[in-house]
Amino acid sequence: MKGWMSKFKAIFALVVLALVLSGCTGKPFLSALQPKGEGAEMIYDLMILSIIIMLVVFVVVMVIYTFVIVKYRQKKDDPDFMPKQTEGNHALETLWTVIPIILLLILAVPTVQYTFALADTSPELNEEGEEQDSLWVNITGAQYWWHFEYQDMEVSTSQELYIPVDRRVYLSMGSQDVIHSFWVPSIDGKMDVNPTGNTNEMTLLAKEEGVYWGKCAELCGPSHSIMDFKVIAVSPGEFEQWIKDMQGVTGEETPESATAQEGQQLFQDNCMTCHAIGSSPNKIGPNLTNFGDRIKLGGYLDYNKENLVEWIQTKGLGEDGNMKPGNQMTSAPYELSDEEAAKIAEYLMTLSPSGITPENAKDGVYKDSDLKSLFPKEEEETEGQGESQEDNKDEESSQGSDESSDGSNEGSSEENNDE
Amino acid sequence: MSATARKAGFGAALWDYLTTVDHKKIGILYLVAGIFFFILGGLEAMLIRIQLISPNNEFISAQFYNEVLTMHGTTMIFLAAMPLIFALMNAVVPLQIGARDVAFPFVNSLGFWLFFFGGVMLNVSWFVTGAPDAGWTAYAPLSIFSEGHGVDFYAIGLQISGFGTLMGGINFIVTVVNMRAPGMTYMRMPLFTWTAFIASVLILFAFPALTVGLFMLTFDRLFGANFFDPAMGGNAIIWEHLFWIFGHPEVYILILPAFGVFSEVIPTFAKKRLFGYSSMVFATVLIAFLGFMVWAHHMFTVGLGPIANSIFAVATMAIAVPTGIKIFNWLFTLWGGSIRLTSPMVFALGFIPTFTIGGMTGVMLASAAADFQYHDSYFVVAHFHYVIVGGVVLGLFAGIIYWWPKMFGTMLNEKLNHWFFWLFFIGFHLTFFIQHFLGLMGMPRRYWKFLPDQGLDLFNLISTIGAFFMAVGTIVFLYNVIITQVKGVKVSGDPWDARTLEWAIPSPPPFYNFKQEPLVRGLDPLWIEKTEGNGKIQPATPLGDIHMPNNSFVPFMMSLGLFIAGFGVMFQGTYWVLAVIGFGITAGSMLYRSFKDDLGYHVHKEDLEDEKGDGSNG
Amino acid sequence: MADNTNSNEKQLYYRKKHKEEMKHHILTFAMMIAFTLIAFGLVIAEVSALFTIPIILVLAAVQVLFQLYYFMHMNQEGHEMPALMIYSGIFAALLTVLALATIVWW
Amino acid sequence: MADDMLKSDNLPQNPERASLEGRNKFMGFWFFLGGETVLFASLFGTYLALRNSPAEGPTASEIFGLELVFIMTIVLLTSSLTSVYAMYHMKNGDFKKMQLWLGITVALGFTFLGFEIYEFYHYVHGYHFGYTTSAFSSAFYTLVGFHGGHVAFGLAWIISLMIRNAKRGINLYNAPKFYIASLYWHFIDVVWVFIFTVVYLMGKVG
Ligand code: HEA
Ligand code: HEA
Ligand SMILES: [Cu+2]
Repeated sequence: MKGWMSKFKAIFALVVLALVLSGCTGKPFLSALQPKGEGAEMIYDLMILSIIIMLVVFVVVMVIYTFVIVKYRQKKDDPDFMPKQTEGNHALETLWTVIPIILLLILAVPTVQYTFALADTSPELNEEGEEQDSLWVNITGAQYWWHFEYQDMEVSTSQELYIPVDRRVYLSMGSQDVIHSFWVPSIDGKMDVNPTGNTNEMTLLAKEEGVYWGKCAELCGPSHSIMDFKVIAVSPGEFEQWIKDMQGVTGEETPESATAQEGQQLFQDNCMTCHAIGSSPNKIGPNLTNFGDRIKLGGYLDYNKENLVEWIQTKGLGEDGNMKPGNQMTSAPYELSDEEAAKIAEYLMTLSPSGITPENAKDGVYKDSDLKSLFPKEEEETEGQGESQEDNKDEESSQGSDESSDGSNEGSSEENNDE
Repeated sequence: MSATARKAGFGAALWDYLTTVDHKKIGILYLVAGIFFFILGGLEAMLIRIQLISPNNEFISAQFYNEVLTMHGTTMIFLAAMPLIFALMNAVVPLQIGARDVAFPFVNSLGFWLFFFGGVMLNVSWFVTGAPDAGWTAYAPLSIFSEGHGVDFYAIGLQISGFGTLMGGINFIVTVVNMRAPGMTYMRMPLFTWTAFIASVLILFAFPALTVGLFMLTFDRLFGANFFDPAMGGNAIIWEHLFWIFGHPEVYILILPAFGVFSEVIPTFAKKRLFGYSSMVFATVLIAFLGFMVWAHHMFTVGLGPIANSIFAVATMAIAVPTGIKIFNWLFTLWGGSIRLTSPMVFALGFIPTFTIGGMTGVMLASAAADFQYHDSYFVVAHFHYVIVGGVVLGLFAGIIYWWPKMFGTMLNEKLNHWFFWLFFIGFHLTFFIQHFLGLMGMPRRYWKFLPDQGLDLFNLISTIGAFFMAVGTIVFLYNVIITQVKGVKVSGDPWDARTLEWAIPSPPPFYNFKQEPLVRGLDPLWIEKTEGNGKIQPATPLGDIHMPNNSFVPFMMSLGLFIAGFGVMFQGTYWVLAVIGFGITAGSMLYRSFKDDLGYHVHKEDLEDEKGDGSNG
Repeated sequence: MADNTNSNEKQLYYRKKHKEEMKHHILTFAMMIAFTLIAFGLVIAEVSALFTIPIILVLAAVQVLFQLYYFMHMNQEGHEMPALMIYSGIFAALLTVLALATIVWW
Repeated sequence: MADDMLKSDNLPQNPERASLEGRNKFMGFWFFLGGETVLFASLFGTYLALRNSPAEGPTASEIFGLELVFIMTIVLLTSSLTSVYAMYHMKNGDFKKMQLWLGITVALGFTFLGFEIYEFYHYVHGYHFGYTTSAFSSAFYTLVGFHGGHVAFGLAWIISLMIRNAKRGINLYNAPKFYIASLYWHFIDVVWVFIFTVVYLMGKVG
């Protein structure tokens, strides 16, 4: 089977190339048609196999179809032509029963294989055949954000999941409210995130460093379509560094600038019932430990202070605000004045405990214009203008984390590999 | 003066339709209601497509989008496709088997009014606290936490219309089992009757699961039960199972009668008998049987585990085999025929490649591992519109156009029908073909908006443009209907030179259908008489009195009662009064019905002899 | 409907036949009571669950067949279609129960 | 012919299936029962899925008492037999006896229903086991309650048939109605057989 499979694959690669040229395969950080992970690659193979089978079927049907329509139209000169009233034909009927069965078997066998393979969450074995320690992350879905907790590591974060590249990460998923579904199309297929009682497990293995876009794929309320998250695949060394940096955070660190300090006070008075900084089990709202490193705000908005202030002040629940419709973030923040919100925003944007930021991961996959959409922050900086750029600088220097300023320079991941 | 006369005429006609138990008139009721809801659902689809015309669009709000999306799916499936299928079944099945009417004319009318009031109930939600917003699948616990009364309207509205459907289903099974004319053996039944029969069987066994699911949803939301609430030990997955145990057979309930339509249209216009009749029947039964064992293919990503996923994957794929048998049988019916490209035929020919694509993407979805990528993405949206619009809707329109002369005695304009077809067909492929790619490129379904710079802009735009083509096509059809009925040119009983029994009587048929029970001498009885006999169906019985059921207003009242009661149950508090009143009306109507003998009346032999025409067509 | 001359004889014949049937019915009833007793007995005697559950399920199934075939006359002619539909219903029912009882929690 | 339908002498062997209307009712009702099978299966399935989810409330083995259930079972089984008796007399054209046995059936039905209400009352007040207590309680009351609702509906049905036809005896018009009502009653019994087995006995066994 492998032999002819590869031949077909070659042909198909050409077809795919043609599609790429015509823009039919989407963006590399989002598209299932440009697999960058173990699961996505397996599934891609299966897709191609099935498409080939379907094309065979379709061609057969279309050939007969075109032939009969062209050939057997009523003749103008002989409208009374009486066709033979055929009852059927056993040989033919057997033929089109048996051939589809064979085609389906060809599809069914790898389907079953892959279904089992993708469901396998047993620990990996090393060369001696011993079980290795697995990296487990607990994922909690909530309306409308994602909580990530690294098991036995005392590290929690939300919205942006850091994983080491080329290592299988084990995910254990549950929801604290309705059903969500965890989907990073370019790395792997999706898995539902069920409420209590039905915990799901899956593995995630990214083959290239990079930032990958994740989507919630199960209708979960008004903000379903903007419940985006990212998976940031970094080198194993960077990953370890990141974990270390994250473990160091207590939430009590004082930021440098005075406004940020005021912001911190306000944050602690108003926001801590729902949000946490530093390792914590999931709360009502997202964990903000490394909020300063986020690529997107609220999962999907451009990361800048204006948006953040608006976010803090927008009502979600009960109102039709289009920024975060149906969002549960409610109560206290709405008594905040513009100034106070701005201070909190200022503080939050300083939260950057680690030099390992999404920027480090960028040169895995995206070298083209995709960068722009992913990193508006950086775009502004390279163009050397805008307030938010200053905010960024501020935040980075005030945090005093040595690597973070590197993070804003293109292609500097190399330098950050200091284990 | 003439105005008052017309008014009285209108009032009488209205009363006639409110009380009718005649299958032909009930068919027309279903048709009108179905087309109304189809336009409503279509307008909702247009809202969806306009919202998705460009990235970050804020044409409608997120909450409203979810309501529109839910109502689009629910309306199209339950209030447009189902009743249109019932419209054709009512108009055609009794005629095709040479029956006087359906087995339970009273229940038939009850079925319609239940469906109708259920549909109205669902749509009342727009004006009261907002429409349901949890998707047509109403997955718990989202549907339980959903605020307002939207989901209550969904649960109670569908419950009421579901009862109607169930009754309709039983009615048609009994009709086919008990009321076939002499000589009409099972294996001589036209395929449309066969598929209507099998679809009814599916209704019988699929709808109870929905009934129970909806009851539990209602109890959870309104009476504090805990079926789906994880905090109280409930389990949301139960809803998914119950919904799909119903939901998957439901899609075959929709498609099988469409298959039936094509199996009538293709032989008629290819001037050939259906190729492989018995394997067509066999395939229909097999699809129905397998259809009950595959529901979990909608739940591959739920986490049922690889064993369950594999079993359901393979079972699902198996359905491609009987369906393939059908496709090839149609192709070989065309083979060697003499094809006339009338508008129903064009719809049938448009259906074949379209449905094949939809079926093929279905098989791709059935590949469980690969479905981890496809699931809940626009790939699925593309799949089911290919099978539903490309299969069911094309089938319904083919059937409506084909049987229009039989139902109304007039002929739709062929040229306009062709325009309708091409606009709709091209628009359809523009809208949905491209959605396969959108899905694979990472666009999940049920998304109120998509973001810029994700490579999704162009295809969404094209898709929206396609939808406008479909809308224009539909408008052409509506225009056609109106001018045809205004002109009102009458046609003969057999305008298409067709093959089956229904074409042997005048169009529209007299209210008692066949004057004498027809004698069926084989498959395609009219064709047999045309080629081997004198072109007329022979009677099986001498002319005698005809027993007819009485009209009744009771079905309307029973349904109205449930409709009113629904509001009481929903709003509770002082509104419980409504529940008491409503259930009172329903129970009272039922008692009235059972205490008053309804023996029907007779059309006398002498009157029949006076009638013009001999009940068969020359 | 029935021919008048023969009707009395027929009536008598049918009565006899009905009596015969009634005897079966009473026998059936006795068996059903017995099965019920056994089922309750097993549970009250606290015989191991592994043994009890299959047995009481089988007893229930047999009771149901008794009801269907004797009390509801499915053994008489003219019941082919009802039997077909009941068995189809039982098939769908078994699938439903099986699924809900096994693949809902994991 | 219409008037023939109301004559009550000279009934054929199977009066319930002698007319087309009767045959239709007979068939249609059987098919309906096929659908009811799936309806109850869905309820049973749900119950099986939730029977071990008592949340904070009591569990099955804590509350179920077998004595009452046993009596209820016997009552309902007996009512099945008495309704067979009623049909026996219908086929023999003996209207009075049919009414008598139907009356007994109804009485047994009410007894059953009374016990059931008592049982529910007892659970709610004795064990604080209400409808909203837990997923298990909801599933239990819904399944058993649906059955109870069927019993209640069956009683109303049979009683109205008895009253309506009290003065006119059996004929081709009402024989099918009586017959399908008795089919319905048997079906209720069929469901109960599974309820006492799956809910109560299996609940006790654990
Ligand atoms: C009329 C409606 C209809 C029909 C007929 C079908 C037909 C089929 N459907 Fe579809 N389906 C839907 C309506 C329908 N579906 C809807 C509405 C949904 C989404 C619901 C929701 O989530 O909202 C859905 C979703 C859906 C899913 C779930 C996807 C997901 O959510 O992840 C799957 C997965 O297996 C599936 C499979 C199939 C298959 C295998 C068939 C088969 O029956 C198709 C068989 C036909 C052919 C294969 C073509 C002809 C055959 C040949 C020419 C022979 C040779 C072919 C081969 C060898 C391949 N469908
Ligand atoms: C029978 C079923 C059916 C039919 C016919 C259709 C028809 C159409 N559907 Fe629908 N669709 C569903 C069933 C159906 N759909 C279901 C079940 C869902 C899933 C819902 C869910 O997720 O819960 C869905 C979801 C769905 C989506 C996905 C939404 C999302 O996931 O966010 C989209 C998006 O493009 C869409 C589009 C369309 C379009 C453009 C049509 C077109 O074919 C419609 C064409 C018809 C018209 C355009 C009629 C318009 C008529 C007029 C305008 C006449 C003017 C008026 C007068 C003259 C008075 N549908
Ligand atoms: Cu399906």
